[in-house]
Amino acid sequence: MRKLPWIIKYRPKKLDDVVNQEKAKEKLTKWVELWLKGIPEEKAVLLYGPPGCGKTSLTEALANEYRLEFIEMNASDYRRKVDLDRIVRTAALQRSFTGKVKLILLDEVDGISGTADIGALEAILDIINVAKNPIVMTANDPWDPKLRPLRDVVVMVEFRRLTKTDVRKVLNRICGDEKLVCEEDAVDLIAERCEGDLRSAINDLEAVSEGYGKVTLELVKNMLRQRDRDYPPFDVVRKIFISKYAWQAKQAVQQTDLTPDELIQWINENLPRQISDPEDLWRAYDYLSKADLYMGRIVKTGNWDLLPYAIELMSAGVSLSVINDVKGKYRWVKYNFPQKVLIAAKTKESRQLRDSLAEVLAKHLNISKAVSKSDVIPFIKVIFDSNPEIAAKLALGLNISESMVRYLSPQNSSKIIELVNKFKVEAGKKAERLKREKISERKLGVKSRSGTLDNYFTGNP
Amino acid sequence: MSSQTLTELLWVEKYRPRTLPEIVNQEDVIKRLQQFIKEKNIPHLLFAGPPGTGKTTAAHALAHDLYGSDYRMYMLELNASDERGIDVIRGKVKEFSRSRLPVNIPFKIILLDESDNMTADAQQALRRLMEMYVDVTRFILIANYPSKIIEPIQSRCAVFRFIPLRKDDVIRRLRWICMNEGIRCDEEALELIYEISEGDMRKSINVLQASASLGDVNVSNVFKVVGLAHPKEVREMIRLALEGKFMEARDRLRELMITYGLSGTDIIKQVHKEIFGTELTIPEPLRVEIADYLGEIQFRLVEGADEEIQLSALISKLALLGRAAKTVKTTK
Amino acid sequence: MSSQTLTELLWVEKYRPRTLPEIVNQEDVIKRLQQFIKEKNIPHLLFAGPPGTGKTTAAHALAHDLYGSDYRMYMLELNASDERGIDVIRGKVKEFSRSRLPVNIPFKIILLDESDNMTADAQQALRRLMEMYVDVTRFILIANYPSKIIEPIQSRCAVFRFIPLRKDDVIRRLRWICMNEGIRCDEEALELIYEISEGDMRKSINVLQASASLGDVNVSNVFKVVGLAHPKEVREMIRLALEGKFMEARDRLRELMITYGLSGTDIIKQVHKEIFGTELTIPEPLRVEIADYLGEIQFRLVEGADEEIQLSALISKLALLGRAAKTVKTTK
Amino acid sequence: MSSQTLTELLWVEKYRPRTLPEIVNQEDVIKRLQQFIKEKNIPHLLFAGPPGTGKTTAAHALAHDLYGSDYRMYMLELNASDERGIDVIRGKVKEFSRSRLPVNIPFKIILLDESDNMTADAQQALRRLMEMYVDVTRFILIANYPSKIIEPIQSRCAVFRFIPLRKDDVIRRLRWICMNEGIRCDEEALELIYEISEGDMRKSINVLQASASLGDVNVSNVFKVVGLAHPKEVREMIRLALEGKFMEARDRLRELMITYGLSGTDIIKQVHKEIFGTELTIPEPLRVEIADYLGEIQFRLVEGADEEIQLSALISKLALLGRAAKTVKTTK
Amino acid sequence: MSSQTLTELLWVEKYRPRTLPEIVNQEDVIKRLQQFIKEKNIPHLLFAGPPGTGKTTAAHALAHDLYGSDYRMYMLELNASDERGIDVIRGKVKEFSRSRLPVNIPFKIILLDESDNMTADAQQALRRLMEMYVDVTRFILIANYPSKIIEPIQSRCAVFRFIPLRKDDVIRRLRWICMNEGIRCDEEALELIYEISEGDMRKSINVLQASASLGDVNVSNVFKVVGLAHPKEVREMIRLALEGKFMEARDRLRELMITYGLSGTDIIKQVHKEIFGTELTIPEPLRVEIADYLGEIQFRLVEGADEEIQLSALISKLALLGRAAKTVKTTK
Repeated sequence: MRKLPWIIKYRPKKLDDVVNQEKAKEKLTKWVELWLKGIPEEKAVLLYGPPGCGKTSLTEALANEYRLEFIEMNASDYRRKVDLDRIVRTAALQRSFTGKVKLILLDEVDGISGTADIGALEAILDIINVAKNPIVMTANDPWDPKLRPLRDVVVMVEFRRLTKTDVRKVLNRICGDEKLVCEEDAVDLIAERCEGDLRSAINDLEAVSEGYGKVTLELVKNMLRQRDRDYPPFDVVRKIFISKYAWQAKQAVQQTDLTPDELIQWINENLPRQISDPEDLWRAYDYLSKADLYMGRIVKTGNWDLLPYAIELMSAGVSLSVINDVKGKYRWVKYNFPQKVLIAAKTKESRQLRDSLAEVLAKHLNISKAVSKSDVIPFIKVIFDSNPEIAAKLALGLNISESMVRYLSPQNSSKIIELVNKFKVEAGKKAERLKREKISERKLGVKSRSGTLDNYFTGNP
Repeated sequence: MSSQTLTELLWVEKYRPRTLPEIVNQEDVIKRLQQFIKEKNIPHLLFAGPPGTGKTTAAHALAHDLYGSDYRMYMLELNASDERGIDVIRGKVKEFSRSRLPVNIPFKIILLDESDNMTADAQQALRRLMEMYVDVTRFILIANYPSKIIEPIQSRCAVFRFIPLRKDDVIRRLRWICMNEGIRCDEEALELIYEISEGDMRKSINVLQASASLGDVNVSNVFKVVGLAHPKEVREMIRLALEGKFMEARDRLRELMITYGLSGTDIIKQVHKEIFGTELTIPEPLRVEIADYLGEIQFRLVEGADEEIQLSALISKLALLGRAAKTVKTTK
Repeated sequence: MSSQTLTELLWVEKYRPRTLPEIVNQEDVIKRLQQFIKEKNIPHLLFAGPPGTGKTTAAHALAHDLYGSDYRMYMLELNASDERGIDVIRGKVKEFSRSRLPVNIPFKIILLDESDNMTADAQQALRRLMEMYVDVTRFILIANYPSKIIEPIQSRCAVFRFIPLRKDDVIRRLRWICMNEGIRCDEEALELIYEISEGDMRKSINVLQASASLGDVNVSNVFKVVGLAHPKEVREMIRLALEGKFMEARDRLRELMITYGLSGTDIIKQVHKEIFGTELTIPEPLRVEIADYLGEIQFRLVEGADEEIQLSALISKLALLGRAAKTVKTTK
Repeated sequence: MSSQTLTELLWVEKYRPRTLPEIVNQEDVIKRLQQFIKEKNIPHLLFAGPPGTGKTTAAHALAHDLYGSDYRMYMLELNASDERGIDVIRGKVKEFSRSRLPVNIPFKIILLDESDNMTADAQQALRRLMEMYVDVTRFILIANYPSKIIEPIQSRCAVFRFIPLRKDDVIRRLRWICMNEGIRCDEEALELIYEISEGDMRKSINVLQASASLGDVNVSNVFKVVGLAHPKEVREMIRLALEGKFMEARDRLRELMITYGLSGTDIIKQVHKEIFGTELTIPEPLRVEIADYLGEIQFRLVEGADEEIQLSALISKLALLGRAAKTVKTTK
Repeated sequence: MSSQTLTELLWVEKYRPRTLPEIVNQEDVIKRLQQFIKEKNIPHLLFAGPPGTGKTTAAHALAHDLYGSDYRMYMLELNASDERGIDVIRGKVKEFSRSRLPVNIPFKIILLDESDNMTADAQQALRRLMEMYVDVTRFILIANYPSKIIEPIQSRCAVFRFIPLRKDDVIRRLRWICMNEGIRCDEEALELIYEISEGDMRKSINVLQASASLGDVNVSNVFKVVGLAHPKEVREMIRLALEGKFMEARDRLRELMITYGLSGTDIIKQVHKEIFGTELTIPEPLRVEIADYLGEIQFRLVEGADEEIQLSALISKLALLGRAAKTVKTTK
């Protein structure tokens, strides 16, 4: 009897099996039901969220439940324009013989290769435009710049990272089905460590039970240590700071799985928390700055032989910089997760918006993106913050998206968008009137843009 | 007019000269360029001069006057600071040169903005392209610093030097825009705008438009715009750092980098400005020392990997200097 | 075949463990893997750990123990020297994972060596394959740096960490090979080999064989083979430099380069090692300062600077730093 | 042909010596070369010396004197702007060597300009070509720095060293050209041209022609043409900085960059020149320190640092140094 | 053939040892190689050692002694100037292996010069070739730095280390060649040649021949040939700088650059040499500081900084250091 790995065996078959993506489920079922009645305006959805939270499974379950024909194309398939046209386009344009709706899954669109899958995105956009069947796409990172055109034409559906409770629920169910002896604490620990990735949790559960026939806390601890870091970053940073000798600091570094990039961020974050004497702090920062210099040189030259120097300067260099206030080194202070990483993740979208905006402006003004950012955007921000009416007109004139408006002036955005829509209606009326008067529309200078404008201002944020 | 229309453009775009005769203040250049148009032929061109003096505009106007209003079909625009890598350029140039030419047009134009940002290697490759495709294309190179263009390219180009705009010209232009837009403006405010933007026409018009969006163009509004456009956080960061409040200063730094999206070099430039500005009362010797150190840190920014770390080092230096200065003061 | 016998000439091949129980020093891993064999079932596996800790060997032994000695028929092996771009994954790998199963075999194995070197594109293409054909194939991925494997793949695998081999285990193995081959070996030389190869068994055996090809396995031959100077001599040079005996240190440096055929980078690496070693008593802050300068010099060499001048600069820096440190000492 | 007439428009071409006896200031070299012509045979030649000392001219003149005015038929000229990957050279050389030789001509000539810019690898391959085709071709290599030519090539060539032209010779030549072209010229301007071009005749003539195109050849036109600031203004900036008037100095600096379109390196070079000129009375020790710092700043610019920030750092350093010097003075 | 005769013109060729016993100064190596010849069999070989110690010569001599004077038919030589992409090598190796062999010799030889310049990837592929074709071919790899050869290759080769030639051996050889060629030579000049070429016999002979082509082999001709300034002049410049006569030192520097056509790096190398020579009496600590700074400047030049500015910086540093040293002296 052939055994299936549990991640396959316990894959959701019905929508109900999918844990905790209620919002997404609701959105998707509504959308699929629209398709059963006709061809809705929103032809494609993009499901996004971290790995292992059920994007693909939910799609499969959806097809199962509604008995849709299911066609999948993923990163293991060639996805050049020709392939997409051959397989997906045909599927997208025809219903099956029985008139069944076909559900088309383009999995992992963020994995579309720039080189090997040349022309893929254009082809997909094209297919969506003419599709007569629903298209579902998935991605871990929907903010990948290359997906921008796609984002503008699809409904974005977010999948949440699963909570510990969600994961625990599923694991307990499996334990029951497999008739396994599972300690509560053990399941807890697995659920804790998987960080919302259900698939890896199931894998871990299976690995422990296959190996030992039961799941106890001790076994789990033992095995999870294999995957996890030997020491949490906090301890490593502390060890580095309190080192008396260079070798101690170096040894501390070896006890972590943090990459050098991560490590330097951890040190940067917590260095000023630990060291307060200005002279010590400056010495330490000078070393940290030098360490960063080496990191930069590694990137530029591709020469990894320089890495040890970077690491020594960021560890031993920093800890040995404390001369004036040696006691301060041993003081207990609370460390932080590197804020830079957190903030950067939080503001990723706004930075991307800024880039896109700079690109739009660069085209209009015949300047580089860098100049747009430094010499133009700040002033546009002033206008958007202080004068919604002019802002709305500029938004139309520059043909920028709703999210860009929101970026330019968070506090005025709703007002500006309202005005934009009002102006658009007026412009539409005007156009109608002019059309009726058989006057060329081109003179108004609006129509040629309104096509894309509709794209920008419809669809989900 | 403008109040009735439903769309609006940035004034820099709206009032950009479309044809050569509209360009102000570069009479010599324009006269020579018009000669080319008469002959329906141009050599490779190199437009050199400070920012905001109309180089890019002149290139577009030239193309416009050569090909008519659809000129963009015959012109490929590349910005060297955005499209680095000579391979990208080569690819695009090749492709562009292949496309068909309309009758009567003996060549297309490739416009390379900020070409002094290209490495010497890339310039060497560019020079080859200029030779290879000379029968079907002409290059217009735009540069702030002509001396950064390698000689073999310079000697293949007719060089045009754009001179900085005179105060009078800038202010006259600003006044004219205001009139056109039906905006009231103080003479004093216009002078202030000119000064703030250091003779850069583009920047001047941006400041003007932003000021106008606050109502009239008067001195107070101009100051407001400048204040709003340049985050106060820079000054605040310096002050906190000099007072030894490292963590708070770093929070400001992060805001600048992440929320405002300023690059490390941008921040250093602003720090520089503030150090020598009137708002912060820093003893002269300290100013000079900081400026010296800013040079060092900016160099490390270029070589390093993470801007935040380098700027944090700057803050720690400021904190140290700040304390030293205080110590000196008190001892005296 | 003669090429077969040749690989037999390579000791790493000749003495490679064929079955799981023969693998030393990874008891935990082996125990769990044997469990899989008992159940005739494995999940996808990710073997992670430093080079030479038996990852590839374990994968082969696992397959051997599952399928018997003809195991290669049921296993597709792709290693770093094979093409492993996205095309191969979509072509060869996909085809193999789809193909029918022979009777009695519950699944096939695809072994991807050095999978952390695969491009992100290729990894993306791999990820869904691992699910789609899991009923007929299992993947074993081998990686030095598991963090370079994309998260979605990691979450599909059971991860096994291989730890560096213990000194005793390595040396015992080397001694046993020498005995088997009838080679004389110094205990000291074996320890040196272990140290040089940092727990990497494959490297240890290769060095052993190369040393043996020069005659006996003794310390001097080992150093010759790995292209290292004797640490004692390197330390002597450092000591002389730090004591300010610049000219003498420089003579030593030259000797090292010539006698051992060392490049500038070789020397820097060795100096680097010694600086942080316990044999030299250097004040701690000085160690870091020296490391900083070593990095600088190495970077210059990478950029193409002249070896002789740069190494002279290194020694003189050592002398300067040594002098400064001493001054401090004496004054305090 | 139009390209012919084009080159005629360039004075460097128009006044280029056509035969060996016309070349000035290289008596030794010319004498030895004429010997070859008498014998109708030459070895491979290597012409070394600073730019603009007549190396390429001499090569052409030699060919002219050997083959008559159609000499270009028997000479293949490859310069740095051509593709010079060794494959290209091999291809072209092969092809060229194959073509028929006229009676009486025992070999053809391949002229390789800027051969010191070839990589060591390419030179190795070149050396092989020099051997393979020696029975039908001779190479003339031209180089600024003979030390960059690999030895095996040097030892295959007769080496000729060209020396920089004397001031008198250059100025006499320039004056003669002006007379010929009917251009008015200041003596002072000619001296300035000589100084700027440092004995490089080609550069001198180019500057002369460019200046003439602005009208007369006078000092102000020369400065304009070469893109240099007027030394007086540079000196003023330095003086202000040294007197501690940082802000004023900085304004001057900006003016220089904007008005003259000078890059950072341009300015550093001019500062460098002035520091060591006689016009500024700077105490010797101060000069030395400034020169040291100029080196540092120029290096940073080469590495891509921001021009404005770095030059500000330079000025602040000048201010610091100026203050220190004064302090010293007053205390003594 | 004429090309044959040409190589005869090169002394390195003319006086190259043809058989193993003729090779000087590598007794150990030769003895072991002759053993192979007796057995008519060789393993893969790796010849390591500094340039000009006879590695390539030994490889040819070995082949000569194995196959007789037609040995080139059975040996494929690939050197750095040939295309050595691994595909090319694979193709050539395949083709070459096919051709017929003389009786008694079961394999052909592939000679890979400068194999340490191959990338690690190419070496990996090479290692596979070495396995695949081991039954019909043997590889001889030649490398300056064996540490750049990957381990798996090293462990497949018998390693031979070539040591630098002794002064006596080199000079005796040079003297013998001069005698043979009927050239007059100074003993002092021969010593200089040895010193310049640092035990590299090939370089020594090349310099000898080039010097001889200028007439006698004397010190002045040797300097001319190698493109070095006369040490006396370099020392004079250093002395002036150290004495604080900055301006005079700078004039000397310019002279050196122009008269001898020296590049910045040339000059730095010569300064470096003199600093550590016995002719200049420089206090030890000063030497050290100069060496440190030389490293810095040389690196800047490598990165493309301006030669004049950087060398000025060097001289000013010398002046600064010289002054500091004097101050110390006088105060003590």
